[in-house]
Amino acid sequence: MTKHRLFWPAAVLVAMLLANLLFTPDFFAVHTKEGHLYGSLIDILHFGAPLVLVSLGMTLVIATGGIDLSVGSTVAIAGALACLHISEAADPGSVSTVLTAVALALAVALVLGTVNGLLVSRIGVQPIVATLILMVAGRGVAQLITDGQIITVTSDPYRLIGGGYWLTVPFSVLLAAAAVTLAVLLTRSTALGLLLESVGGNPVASRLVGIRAHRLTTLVYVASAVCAAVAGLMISSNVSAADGNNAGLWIELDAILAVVIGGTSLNGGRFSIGGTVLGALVIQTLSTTVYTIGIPPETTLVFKAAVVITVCLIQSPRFRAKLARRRTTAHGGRQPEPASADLKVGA
Amino acid sequence: MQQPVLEVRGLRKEFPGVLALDDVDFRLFPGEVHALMGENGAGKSTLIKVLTGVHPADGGEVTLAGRPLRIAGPLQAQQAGISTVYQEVNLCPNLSVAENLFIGREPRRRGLIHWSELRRRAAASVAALDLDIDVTAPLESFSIAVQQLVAIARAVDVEAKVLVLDEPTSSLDRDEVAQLFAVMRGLRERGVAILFVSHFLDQVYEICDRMTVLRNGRLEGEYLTRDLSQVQLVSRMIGAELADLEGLATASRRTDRPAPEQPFLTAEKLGRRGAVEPYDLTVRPGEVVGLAGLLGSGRTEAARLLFGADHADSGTVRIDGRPAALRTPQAAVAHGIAFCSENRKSEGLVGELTVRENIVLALQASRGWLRPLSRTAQDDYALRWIRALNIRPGDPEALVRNLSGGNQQKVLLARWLITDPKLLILDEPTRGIDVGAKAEIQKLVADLAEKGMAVLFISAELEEVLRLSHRIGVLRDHRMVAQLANDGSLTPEHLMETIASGARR
Amino acid sequence: STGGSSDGKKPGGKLVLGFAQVGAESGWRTANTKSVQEAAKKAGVTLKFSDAQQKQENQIKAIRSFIQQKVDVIAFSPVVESGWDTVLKEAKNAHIPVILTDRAIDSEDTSLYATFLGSDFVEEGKKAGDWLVKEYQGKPGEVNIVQLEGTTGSAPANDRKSGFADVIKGDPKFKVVASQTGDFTRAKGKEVMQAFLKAQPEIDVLYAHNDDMALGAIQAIEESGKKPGTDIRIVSVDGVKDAFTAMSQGKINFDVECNPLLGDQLMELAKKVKNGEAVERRIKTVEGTFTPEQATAALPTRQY
Amino acid sequence: MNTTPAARLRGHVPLLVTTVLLVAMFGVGSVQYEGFFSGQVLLNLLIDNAFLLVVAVGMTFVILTGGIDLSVGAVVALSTMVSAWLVEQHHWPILAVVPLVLAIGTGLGWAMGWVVHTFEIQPFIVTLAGMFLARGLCYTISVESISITDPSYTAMAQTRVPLPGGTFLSPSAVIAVLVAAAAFVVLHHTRFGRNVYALGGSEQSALLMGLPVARTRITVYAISGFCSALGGVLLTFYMLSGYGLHAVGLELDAIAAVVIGGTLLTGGSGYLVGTVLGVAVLGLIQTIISFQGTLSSWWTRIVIGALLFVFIVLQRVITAHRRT
Ligand SMILES: Nc1ncnc2c1ncn2[C@@H]1O[C@H](COP(=O)(O)OP(=O)(O)OP(=O)(O)O)[C@@H](O)[C@H]1O
Ligand SMILES: Nc1ncnc2c1ncn2[C@@H]1O[C@H](COP(=O)(O)OP(=O)(O)OP(=O)(O)O)[C@@H](O)[C@H]1O
Ligand SMILES: [Mg+2]
Ligand SMILES: [Mg+2]
Repeated sequence: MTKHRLFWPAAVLVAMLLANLLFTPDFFAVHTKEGHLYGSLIDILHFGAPLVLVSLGMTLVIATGGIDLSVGSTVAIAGALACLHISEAADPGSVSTVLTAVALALAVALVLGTVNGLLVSRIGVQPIVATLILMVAGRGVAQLITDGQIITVTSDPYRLIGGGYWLTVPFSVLLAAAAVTLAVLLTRSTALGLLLESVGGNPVASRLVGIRAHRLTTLVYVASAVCAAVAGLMISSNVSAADGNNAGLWIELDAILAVVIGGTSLNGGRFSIGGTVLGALVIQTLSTTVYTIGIPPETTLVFKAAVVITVCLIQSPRFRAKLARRRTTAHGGRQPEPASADLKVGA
Repeated sequence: MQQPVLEVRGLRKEFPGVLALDDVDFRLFPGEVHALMGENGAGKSTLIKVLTGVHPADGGEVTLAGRPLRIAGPLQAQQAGISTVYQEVNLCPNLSVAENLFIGREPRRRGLIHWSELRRRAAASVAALDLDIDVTAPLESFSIAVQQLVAIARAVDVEAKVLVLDEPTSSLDRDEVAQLFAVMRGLRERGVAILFVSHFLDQVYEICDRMTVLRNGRLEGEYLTRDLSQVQLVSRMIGAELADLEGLATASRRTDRPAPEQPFLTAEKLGRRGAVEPYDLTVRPGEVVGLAGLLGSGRTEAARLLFGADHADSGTVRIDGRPAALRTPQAAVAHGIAFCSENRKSEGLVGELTVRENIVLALQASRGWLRPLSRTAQDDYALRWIRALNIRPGDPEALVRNLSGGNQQKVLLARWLITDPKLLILDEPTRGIDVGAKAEIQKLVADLAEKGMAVLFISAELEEVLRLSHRIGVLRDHRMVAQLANDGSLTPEHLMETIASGARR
Repeated sequence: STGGSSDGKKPGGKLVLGFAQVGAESGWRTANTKSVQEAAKKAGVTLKFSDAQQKQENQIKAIRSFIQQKVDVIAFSPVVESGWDTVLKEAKNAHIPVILTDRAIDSEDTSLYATFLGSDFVEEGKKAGDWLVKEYQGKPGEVNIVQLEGTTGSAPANDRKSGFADVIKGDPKFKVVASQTGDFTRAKGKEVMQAFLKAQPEIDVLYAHNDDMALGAIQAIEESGKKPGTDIRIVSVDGVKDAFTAMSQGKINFDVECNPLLGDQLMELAKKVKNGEAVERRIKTVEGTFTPEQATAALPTRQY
Repeated sequence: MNTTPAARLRGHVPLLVTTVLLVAMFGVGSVQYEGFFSGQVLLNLLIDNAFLLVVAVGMTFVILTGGIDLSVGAVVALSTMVSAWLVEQHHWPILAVVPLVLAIGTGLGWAMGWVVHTFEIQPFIVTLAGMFLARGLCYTISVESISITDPSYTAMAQTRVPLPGGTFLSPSAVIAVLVAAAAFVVLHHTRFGRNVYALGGSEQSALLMGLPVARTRITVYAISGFCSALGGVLLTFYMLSGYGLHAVGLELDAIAAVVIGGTLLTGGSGYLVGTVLGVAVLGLIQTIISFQGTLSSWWTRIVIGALLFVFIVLQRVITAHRRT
């Protein structure tokens, strides 16, 4: 049971939710209001959805041993483009307008992702710099699109994407769920997952078995960009406004954190989408916790630091091993530590 | 008699799911060369890793020169006077040869590293193994064999009570081995105790005074070399009837069926600057072509060109008579070429993945990600080859990283065998593989050729090359100097001469 | 130091103004930038503009390069109040007058800048508080306030918080039951308000440090089935167009203006200080407060 | 292919290319903008980026071992905050404050390194937590910015080290140069330095070769912490203020500088000189931007990105070309 890859992330999530229960007794209460589900848990899912999406893309990138810092900017650009198009359209309310807006955003995301991908795979720029470029410039582009202002749109079909409900469930949650399912299917019921893990695990060997590493690498950056774009649409649609300056600011850090909490190594190789989803939810729960139990803003960061480090410790097998040993041999003759090699060095 | 310098009693080591060492006793006397024998996965490397503190023991005690020994890690082991060459080359590819030799104990002047002195001593210590290489070049630019020699040079350079060599000769050829043995004898004279692991029985019998045999992590027995014939030794190792094995080990595997005229692959003036000079080569279906040469002679390089692993900057390749551009491995694979690298660790296996995944990887790659092998198909392949090559542990879901060296090599072979290629390039395929399995693999290669597969066979072990190949290309200083037809007359000695003299035809 | 001494003394005696902007972190800021740029065009001033992307280092660098380019006047909106003495001394030594816009600096040496043109965040906080006090005058019972703070540590957040607090601490019935940062953004404003609505049984008043957060919060309130402006009364700062629209729908009860359009005033001052005319050391930008009625009236003419 | 000069060249091509591109960039700037081509502009690069240089130097150590340190920006901020707080509120003398601040930084770094090593948690998260912690501590001291009027600090800030040709440097710049020099010696000429490379090349091998992996790993984070703290001190001189929002995103600048300098994020390969060049690149871009002086806010960002793009791509393409 505790052996399972997802056990610890899940445990952490549950623990945090329960912690909330102590402070707000009706934290788990979910009832319907205005014909849709309403409650803290729903909020966590609702606001977590964009992060889940971004982290999803990030997981694939990280699986290949890369990293994508540009997602935040992509989020901003996508939202800005869509809102600009809608706000300038003749009838913002019409479905067709919204669809073209969405298409527009996704198309641009495709381009951005491809640029990242080619920089990394073909030109061989290190992922972190390659995507840093877009991280910096992209923010500017987003502001250029919104002209530095906040574009407010009033369009019910657009509102649906991030703020609306479908069958009483937040539409964004359904969207995220769909994306996750798709990703799982793509990676696990095709060979994509295996090939990605191979490329991330040993690029040289992967090349020598004839895996098209270049193509795969490009692909994951595109995927990441698209996920980010959809997240961008959600975020802007949720507040029916595009904020080129602040939308998706620092979301890349949260996403990477989610991936790592989910048990995927930044060195690439094995990845776990399920873990990532849990990780993202953990992070969202964390911020919700901060609001609900009213941690003063100036100590929020310290609190977060504490939580993050605890989470990581709990997840670290060596920490648990040490704890266990403390408990068993309370203060007996300390036998040699499992030389860290024991875990690291395999022939 | 004098007391052992190193003594192990009741040593136990358990890995999740595997009991690698079970109540093993072991003694090592000063001034002896002691062989540690056993099949792949018997527990030799584990014993060594436990002795040197890489893995903590789960039970038993170790005494060094009479005093009980507590070792927390390789550092302490070195300080205690145990110098080790581990099975896989464990050096830093990014550092220069010189640094790899001396890192951690660099000569210093006024607190700073004395570079010129360092280089001087480095050059000296590789010369001692008469290896002539530029010690300032990064280690990664050298072949696996050179790297292995560097690792040995590093180990023998320090003043040690005990020297541990885990399969140091797996990819060395005669000269290097001879050189190494000379060094080992010198150390033995000086009273150093040497623990030697190898799957080459001849080598063992040449250098070792005493041997300890492990089987499945249990102690089989300790013998004086002279008391035990090779045949007996093998039966001790595998605990099986010899009859069926003796057959394998000796009989020639060469099929004397004439190969068809139409070659599968023809290389003309194929070459790459700095790696291998332009050479011609044809391989016919059903034909085994061997490549022989000293280490660093360019065999691997030559082979890599045929697989598109390196860009050829001159020459052409024709496949089935039609010109083919082998720019990338994909292209080569698409043409039905398979390349089994000599460097399983860095160019072969993906340690994070399971045995099953590693086995199907090449096949899957050639099918593309949209046509996945069904899980059942994967399991079939995995299990079939685990049985065929007797990979241990037999669990397809075990992480390859955790397999023993030889078993890893088998996984690498299986990966390419399932793709059932038209041309199979094997670079040191039997590296680190035990006697029984080696015979199996040789038989396998022969049978595949029998069935019409073209094979390019590279091995540092001349006998092996001779036994299997119809024709043998000889390389020297990165140049193809001769191609000899292997009618029965060709002997290792003759081959050595050609290599040495570099006679052109 | 070298660097063609001609550059400052431009042909045609046009005045060269170096303006070091904080960044473009909000719509307000952009409006501010725009107004400066347009005003410069109108007033025939050559504007050297530099954007610091919220980094004081960059702003200092920008000012340095202005000094090197020998501009006539330097104007800038400090990212932070503190830490300007060094570079301003350099400007002083180069005899380049400096005008602060939008935010003050807390240097003892007042000779470092000619004048400070801008709004007073503490004052804004006070105004918001005053309205609240008036609003609940004579009404008995507790008033539960939730506060959406700006970016933690930023000057407007600090000042608007303290100004507001100063006023309401006079009367014990005002209770700030929850106060979290919404980073001045709508998305955060909405997210935080959602949480407040769940965690706080009773919310009477929302005080947001800027309109964007208020607008985000309004959506949250609506989704929770309450009516913004009536069930929960909302007071906010800035006075951007969207906020006025919301006010005209009665969703915001009171808005304290924080006027970004100080371009024309700035150009005036720049010319004055260039010609060595005396100017007041502290010039407040004309800033009003808006009730829904006033807002509805002002809406059509609102530019940002 | 393995002959010494070739190997040497292979190692240095990236550095050469970077240098050439850097010069080219400066040349373009000089013809573009009046007053750009002056010694002082170059020196200002150093003066304005002294703290970044110091931080990047520390980051180089960490990245060479294959790790990463996200906490640097926050530690810088914390250092400015602590300095300002002690100097202004408690009137400590500079000679007491600076050592304390350095100690705090080093301690934080050491702690992070210790956690990374002993519990095998990925450095990314550990240092991210460190980042949260350090920033958080700033706010617990004060959310306001504290400006420094202490004469010794203002002296450090305003002293000018005159150089020939009427140009000058700031004490901070000098310190930064010294730090870089020291780091160079340590990395390339001491056992510890080489262990850093070995660890980055292959941790497993380093372990099996009996290198002090634990000590090395923990020390590099301590060094990075120290450099961040020192960077913080320099920034305090530069800004004469302590503030929790100082140096936001500095970690990215530092990492970018290191990587642009040709150090591999995977560890084991890179040069300290490269890092210095990397810092110069970022600084030069910023200088060009401020000389340009007509860019709107967003164009500023886009242009920075574009310049970075051009630079990186040229760097890669030329280098790759030389290789084959
Ligand atoms: N880190 C590990 N985790 C789990 N199992 C391991 C690990 N290392 C070794 N084993 C197992 O222990 C057994 C002994 O391995 P070992 O490497 O000692 O074999 P060996 O005698 O060296 O074989 P070879 O001749 O192929 O090198 C094998 O079954 C192997 O799978
Ligand atoms: N003096 C030398 N001895 C051995 N190898 C050398 C020497 N000089 C260079 N090398 C390197 O060793 C490699 C030899 O190439 P290659 O591995 O193809 O030869 P090989 O015959 O396969 O040797 P091995 O038997 O070690 O695999 C080349 O990369 C070359 O750079
Ligand atoms: Mg072994
Ligand atoms: Mg070879």
